[in-house]
Amino acid sequence: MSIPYHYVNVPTGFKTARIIEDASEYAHLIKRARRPLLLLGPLTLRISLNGRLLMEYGVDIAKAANIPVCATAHTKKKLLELGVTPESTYDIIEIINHLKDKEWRGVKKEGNHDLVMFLGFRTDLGQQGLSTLKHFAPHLRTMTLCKYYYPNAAYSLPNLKDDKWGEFLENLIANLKEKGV
Amino acid sequence: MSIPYHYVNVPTGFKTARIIEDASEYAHLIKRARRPLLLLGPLTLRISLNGRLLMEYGVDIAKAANIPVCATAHTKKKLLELGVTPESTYDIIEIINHLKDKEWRGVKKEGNHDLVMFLGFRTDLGQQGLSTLKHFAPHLRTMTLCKYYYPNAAYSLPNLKDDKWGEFLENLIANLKEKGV
Amino acid sequence: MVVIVKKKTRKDEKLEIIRAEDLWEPVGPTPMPDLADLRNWDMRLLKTYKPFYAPFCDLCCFCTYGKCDLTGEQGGACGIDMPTQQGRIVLLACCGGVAAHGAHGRHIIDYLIEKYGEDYKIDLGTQVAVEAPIIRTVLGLKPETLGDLKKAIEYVERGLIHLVSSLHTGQEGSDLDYESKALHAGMLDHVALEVTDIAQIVGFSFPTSIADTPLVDFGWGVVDKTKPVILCIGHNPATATSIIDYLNQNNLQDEVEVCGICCTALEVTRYSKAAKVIGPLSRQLFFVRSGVADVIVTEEQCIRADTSLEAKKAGSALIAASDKACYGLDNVTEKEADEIVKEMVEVGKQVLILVPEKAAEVAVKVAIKIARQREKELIEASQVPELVQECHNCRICDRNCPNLLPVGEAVEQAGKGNLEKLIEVFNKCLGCGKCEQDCPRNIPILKLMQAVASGETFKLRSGRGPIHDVEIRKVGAPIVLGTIPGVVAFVGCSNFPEEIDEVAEMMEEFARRKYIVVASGCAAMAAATKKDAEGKTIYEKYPPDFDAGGVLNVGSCVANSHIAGAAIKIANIFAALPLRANYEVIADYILNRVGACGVAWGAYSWKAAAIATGCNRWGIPVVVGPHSSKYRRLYLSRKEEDDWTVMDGRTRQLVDTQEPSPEHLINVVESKERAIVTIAKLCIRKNDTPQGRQIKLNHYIALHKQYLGTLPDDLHLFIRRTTDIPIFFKKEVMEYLQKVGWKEKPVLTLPTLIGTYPSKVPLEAVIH
Amino acid sequence: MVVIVKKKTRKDEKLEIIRAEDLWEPVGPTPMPDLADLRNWDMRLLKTYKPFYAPFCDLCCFCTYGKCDLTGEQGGACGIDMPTQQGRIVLLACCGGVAAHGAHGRHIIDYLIEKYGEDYKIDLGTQVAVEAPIIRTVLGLKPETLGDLKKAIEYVERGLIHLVSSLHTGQEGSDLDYESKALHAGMLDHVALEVTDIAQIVGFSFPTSIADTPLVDFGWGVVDKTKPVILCIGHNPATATSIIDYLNQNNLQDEVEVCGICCTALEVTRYSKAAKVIGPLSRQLFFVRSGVADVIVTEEQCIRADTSLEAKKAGSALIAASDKACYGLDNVTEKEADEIVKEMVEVGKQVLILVPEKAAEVAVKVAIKIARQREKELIEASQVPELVQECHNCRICDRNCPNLLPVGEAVEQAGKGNLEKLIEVFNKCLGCGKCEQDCPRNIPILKLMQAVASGETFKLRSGRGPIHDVEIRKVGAPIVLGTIPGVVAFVGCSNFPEEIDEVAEMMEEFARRKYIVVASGCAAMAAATKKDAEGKTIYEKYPPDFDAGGVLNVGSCVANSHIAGAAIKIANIFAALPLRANYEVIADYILNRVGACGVAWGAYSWKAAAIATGCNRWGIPVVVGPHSSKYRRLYLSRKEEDDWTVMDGRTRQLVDTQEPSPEHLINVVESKERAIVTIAKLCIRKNDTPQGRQIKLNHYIALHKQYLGTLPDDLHLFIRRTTDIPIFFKKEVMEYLQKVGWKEKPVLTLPTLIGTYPSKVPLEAVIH
Ligand code: SF4
Ligand code: SF4
Ligand code: SF4
Ligand code: SF4
Ligand code: SF4
Ligand code: SF4
Ligand code: SF4
Ligand code: SF4
Repeated sequence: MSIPYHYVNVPTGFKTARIIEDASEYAHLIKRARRPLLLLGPLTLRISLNGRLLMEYGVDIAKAANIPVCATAHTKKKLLELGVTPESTYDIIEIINHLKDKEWRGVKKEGNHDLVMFLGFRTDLGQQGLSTLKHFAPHLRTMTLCKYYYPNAAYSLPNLKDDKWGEFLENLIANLKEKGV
Repeated sequence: MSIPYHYVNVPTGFKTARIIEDASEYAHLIKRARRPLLLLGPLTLRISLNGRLLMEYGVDIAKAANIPVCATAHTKKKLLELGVTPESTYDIIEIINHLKDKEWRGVKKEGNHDLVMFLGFRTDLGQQGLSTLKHFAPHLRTMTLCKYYYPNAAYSLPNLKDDKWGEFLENLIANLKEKGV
Repeated sequence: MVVIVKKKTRKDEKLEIIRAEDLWEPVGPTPMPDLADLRNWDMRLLKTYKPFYAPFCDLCCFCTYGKCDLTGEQGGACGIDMPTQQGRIVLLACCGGVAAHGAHGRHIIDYLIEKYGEDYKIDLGTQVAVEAPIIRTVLGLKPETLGDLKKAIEYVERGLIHLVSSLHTGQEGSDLDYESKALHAGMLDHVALEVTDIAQIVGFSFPTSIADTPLVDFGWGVVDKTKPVILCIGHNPATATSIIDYLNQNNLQDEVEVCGICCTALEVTRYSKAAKVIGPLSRQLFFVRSGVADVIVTEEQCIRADTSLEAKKAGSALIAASDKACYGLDNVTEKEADEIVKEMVEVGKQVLILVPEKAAEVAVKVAIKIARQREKELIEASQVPELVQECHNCRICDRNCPNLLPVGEAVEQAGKGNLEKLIEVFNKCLGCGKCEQDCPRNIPILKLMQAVASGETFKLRSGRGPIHDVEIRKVGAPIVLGTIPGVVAFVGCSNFPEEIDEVAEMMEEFARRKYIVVASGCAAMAAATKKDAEGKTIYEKYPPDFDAGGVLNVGSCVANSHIAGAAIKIANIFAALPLRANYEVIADYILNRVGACGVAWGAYSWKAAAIATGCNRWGIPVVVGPHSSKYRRLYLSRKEEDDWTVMDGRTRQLVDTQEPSPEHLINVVESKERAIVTIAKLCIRKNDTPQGRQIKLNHYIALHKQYLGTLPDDLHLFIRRTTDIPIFFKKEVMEYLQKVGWKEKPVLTLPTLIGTYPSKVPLEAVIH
Repeated sequence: MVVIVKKKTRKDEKLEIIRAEDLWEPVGPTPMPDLADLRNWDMRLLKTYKPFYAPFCDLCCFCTYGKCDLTGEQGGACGIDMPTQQGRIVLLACCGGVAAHGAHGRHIIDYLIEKYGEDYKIDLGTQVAVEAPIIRTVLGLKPETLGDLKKAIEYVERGLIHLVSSLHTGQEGSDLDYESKALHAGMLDHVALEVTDIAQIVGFSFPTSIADTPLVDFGWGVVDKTKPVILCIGHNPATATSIIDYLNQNNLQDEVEVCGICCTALEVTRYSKAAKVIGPLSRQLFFVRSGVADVIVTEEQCIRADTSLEAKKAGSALIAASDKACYGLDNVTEKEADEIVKEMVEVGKQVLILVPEKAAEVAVKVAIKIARQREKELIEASQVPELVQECHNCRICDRNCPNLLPVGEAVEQAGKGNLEKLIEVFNKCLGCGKCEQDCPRNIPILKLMQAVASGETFKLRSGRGPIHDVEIRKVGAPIVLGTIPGVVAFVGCSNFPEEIDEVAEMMEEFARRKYIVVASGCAAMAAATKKDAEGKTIYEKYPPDFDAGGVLNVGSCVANSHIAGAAIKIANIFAALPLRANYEVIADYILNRVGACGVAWGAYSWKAAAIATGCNRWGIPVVVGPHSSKYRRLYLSRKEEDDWTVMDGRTRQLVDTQEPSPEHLINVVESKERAIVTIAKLCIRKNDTPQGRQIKLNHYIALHKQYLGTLPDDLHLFIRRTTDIPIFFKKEVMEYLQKVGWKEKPVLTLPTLIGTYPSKVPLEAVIH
């Protein structure tokens, strides 16, 4: 059984994430999605990988696959500095509250999202937010991009050390940039 | 993640059984134990495999490795008919209550047991009894012999169909009969 | 600030509440005991009957520091360890049980006081002078009016807040102390039970002082489907009795069927012989889905949470009649009855009506209106193969079944026209619906069961309420001396491990052996599911007297108070021990000298946990079935290792009896056969005379031989002198005793625990 | 049975309890509301602020049919679904909170009534005439004596049993109805809080009618280790105040240090300026392990469950002084004090003493005796590398930490002599001990923290109790009109996501912006952990008046009643609305017209859940930190999709405002920065005058720009007319409004929800 990095996030139930280690598989899932959405959390402002802010990786991912961004917490400011205008500034709970309504029109009013990606949240809050979507949003799948195993996600990375994680994100971005699914 | 056959036995926590499919590995663990104990439950009176009562398999296992038997519930009567006198007739909860005391002298007053084997219990009751030993009896290991995955055991079989289960038990008995560990 | 004021201590307040000046007995040491007042008694019990924990979850999720893994030596972020956390959950369950019973009691008291006033007198008939043994003992009050019962409920409410507070993070740090609090909760629960049943008896004129209460019809087939049918589910009879009243007042009693599920059924049949009992909790979903009920009236407790949905699916109307279960429905209590009827009939609206009389009127009117438009077709055997066609043998139903039943195989066989396995499954089915819920092919499994469910009518004895003083006078001595081998009470829910009629079998075993057999609640109903060759249920075969070989139904779950009450009355009427505020002495007496044993074979609820724990504090052991391992805690001894020393109250000497009697306070037993043997053993008490001990051992030995094949392996622990050996088995027992090196045990004239632990109670108090 | 008796309805009984004949105000529609009496109000709230569930577990384990998997569409064996089960757990938490506060209150009331009598008058000083706004509103009683407070607690006890009953399996089947019950529990909790704090103020002569309460010393370093030290942990000041009394009576006040952790610290410093405040819950284990305390006295709530063990390890003596936490210790209450002292000193026995005065005497005597023999060496920076030697960087500590801290790295760095990361960790540490507990190398991590924990003294304002009527008269209008931009209350526990001083930062932000800033409980203590460049804490910088730019500490968690009380008093004193039994009107007023916002940044407990839910029923929104997502339930709207129609109480017209004010009733916010912005927004009310709205938007815009970089993305929702736009931002706001196609909103003179849902309350009632 996979064990979440932070033990407080111990799963209790049968439905747990599919752990994916292969960046190309992640990329495939993202490209196959009709309306993906990337949620950026405040840890993207604090974590650095290979000398770059985690938020910059987030921006690269969003750009590579043309994914709208929801800047939660106070991430908007830095995002603007990086030249990106988020499609939404709902806080994490608020965006989840909207996502769980099948009828919601999404951040671009084109229809609700079918793949929701998470980057840069505290794991305990992330795990709780994912729980809401796991139970009440069967119309979408969730995907976490941090270096932690998230049992409540649909797709999650395993627990990774920073070097492997950085590598994964770089590969993901590269894969997303490639044409085709 | 392995899923117990009966969903009510869903594990909630990190510490779950090691699943073993290989009868020789089970035999090795049994032979290596200093004072194994076999607990027989009332389902051994009701389940038949290959035309034999499950209790007969239990008897064979006990004989093959000279393992004392605790006849729980009302299994004693049939056991006597099969020519075996159990070393104890504590009911399942009572024997567990004794086993969890490190200082207890065991069914033969030679010292407490270090490997406790379970055969023929309802899975929900079995799972609860194994929970007691998991949490409060670090001085022993538990091993289940039924065809169900028991998350609270130390060693458990996976969920098996009857044919595979019967095969496993036969192999186990054969392995136990062999000399050496 | 120094002001001369009239000050009253808490003790003064208590004495005032219990009218201490009214000297029907002297006031004992613990009037209206608070949280820590009986702690020493609890600790003494727990010393012998240690908490045994089987954690149901490795974690705690109670606060925002969690989840915490409490496996092994790990503590939670709050410092709690695994045993203490289990004790905490046990207390939570007991609090929930006290509250359920207490709130029900409070509601009934409020309702009856509004109707009749606080001064309405309690009269339980000519045969019951000791009207409230529990209230007398625990509070020290002799209740004479509804107002006095109100005092008792206030005492429960006042105690509950402290118990629930103790559940909070950062309170208790000891498993033993959580258990002491649980035992206290159990005691309060018994007060609540007694308040409620007495209030119901006097308020609704339920039978009392009658042993020979009517036999009523039981079984899902008893309902006359051609008439409008009102189904009442729950525990609070205020609404069901109002329905009966309304029918009678409007001369409709023969026009409309009133039936019930769970304790409400038992209550309403104490009110009207015409009411029908469908069955226990395990038949709820099955019956609701059959669509036979035109109107379903719910009030409180043990009602399926999805009843609103299920009623809609079945085309039955729904009235929720309690603030405990409102289902999000509109509260139409203030509306005119006919306006409500209109909405219900025309648009199928489901409603919440909090005044019983109005709910009753609306229920009757709606039932009459819609019954003629509804079809009540039940599935027949011939329809089964078609319904089962889509089954692809995935066995997901097996895996979901909380009773671990081979549902899939039964369905498969039924598809081939063989219904035998389906009958077996139905007889063990708990009625939860999970098999059907997750079936990927949507096989209507519960509906299938209609084809095999026996539509037979069974006879069930309606609830009789308290045991009579004269009955106690007759059997008190035999019970205490042991010549009546025991009082066995089959109580509690229907979460049975095997067939629903196992309870009937167990009861029969003891009835024919001349034990006194008592039943209540869902167990009382389950007991009526077995007919002998002549078509009689156990209630028809055995007399309903509290006497050797009698089989009684005290009533619903709140009537369990009369079972503990009987044990208390033995102490009072036979042993002439004062009850008033004298808890320790009475419990000590019961533990050591009253051969009683409870059996909650299918316990599932928090209420059952509270009742059982309350019995334990009185010193009454309880046997529970396998599912009850999920309650997480038992109270067990280790017969051969533990210390069975008691005080001899007369000689004032400590005596090492080496006799584990009773061996456990609450124990999970796996099988019915083992349970029967265990029950017989648990009725043995240190006080048995040689004659009494012979009788008890006669049964114990006979049953052990029958089910386990030999003499009991612990027989030597229960033989004090050779005069204890039953004549019939003398030879083989003597040989056995010789073989194990048995020696005679010391003489013991008055066994008591008083004197073996720090207590305010003087040793003299146990002598009568 | 027909007997003419004097009958009293439940309504009569209530009117009698509240002395309806005493016409200080007419009795409103809901005196002493029962479980379903305010259900329509709840349903109206929940319609806008829908329950949002984040299940903390996929399963239910509450009864012996379980465990049940409630994922997706699956129901439990009892038919419950996932949302309803979450609602049930929410109610459980609220019940635990009500009970903890209520039992504490009941204990204090009983204790004080024994001391002073039931007729002891309540007097909160010349500045507080509306002494009990919550009791007045909820019950309809103006409490004049301790006896009246007792009535209020009895009302809570009577309500609690129904709430706990509802938790049982087979009760509620609707998540909305479980939430309604939780809101009811929250309301009862607030009654319990008010009873308790008023009782404590009058009973222990805590300061009242004083704004300028003393500044007391705070910080773990404030304790004079050379003296005997008594540490009190918990919430119930009966024992701590007795210790102070004993010291004063025996002229030992300068000889012995008395310090406290958790709310007891806040209480005892309202009693004696000499007492010291160590800190909130997060410093408990750290301080206990330091061994500085010679005697630890525990009573109830938020005390580590392993305190008995930890005290022993640290060589500190232990006295447990409450029946809520007995730790399995012997109850020596009846023994002579000196005999107890002897046992404690000579053999290190830990004891349970349930009489505060005796516990106090023993505590002082033992402290004096053993202090001289005990060494209190604290770890210094130089010792760190050696202690850390064995660390092998496994990072199991990281994984166990409930605050997800990089403990391992901090330890590793510390081993190399760099303590910076350890300081960071300590500032965010919740004090749970799990890192150390599971460390395979037994690194004493909490001990290490001694080397970095600042031994500084901080100044903390001692609790002042109720807000003064004259303060309300002064600020009532500005608050309601909006010119004081809001009242922000920082309350609750110390389960902070980041540094402990984040609360101080947030408070400062609003104090300097001229909001009224209130604090209580562990948050009040956390607020004192930050010093500015001049070495001042926030309490030293800002005046303690309930006025713009004021920073007050109302006291312990039970003093939270005064925060809701202030909002209620605004309705009463400013708006001249009658309070008496008038809950709906008052809550409606607060929701629509009082710009208040609670912040429970580190909530962890069931008590905090009850307090927050109680605030919600009053219409006060609350912001909680990330850990609070584990409470499982929030009340959220969707600002753009939902219906923001209200009734205009004057024109009697429905007005579609499209203004989400407040937007949520309780919401988890991730970061302090986002919280600050959210709080400003949550203070906006539909009643704001243009001037008031300008002021509020000025802050909202400024803060949003500061932390998120732009104008708020929902600004257009809060601008009704151009007169709402703050001058400073006029140009860019006008451009923005143009861009988004903003249109003027309809006029609204008296916003109310009355008239938008079925209620007994007539629309006239909201007009003042
Ligand atoms: S205690 Fe129950 S609800 Fe909590 S985590 Fe365990 S199974 Fe889930
Ligand atoms: S109550 Fe204690 S054990 Fe339970 S989650 Fe909270 S800190 Fe952990
Ligand atoms: S779950 Fe349904 S399809 Fe599967 S075996 Fe059972 S009845 Fe058949
Ligand atoms: S309804 Fe009966 S057979 Fe089906 S899962 Fe429940 S208990 Fe088993
Ligand atoms: S209360 Fe309901 S959901 Fe919970 S374990 Fe029992 S049956 Fe399952
Ligand atoms: S758990 Fe212990 S050994 Fe491991 S990194 Fe943390 S402090 Fe070091
Ligand atoms: S004591 Fe502090 S650092 Fe250690 S696990 Fe607890 S919160 Fe984390
Ligand atoms: S604020 Fe929270 S942690 Fe602090 S004392 Fe109160 S309930 Fe306990």
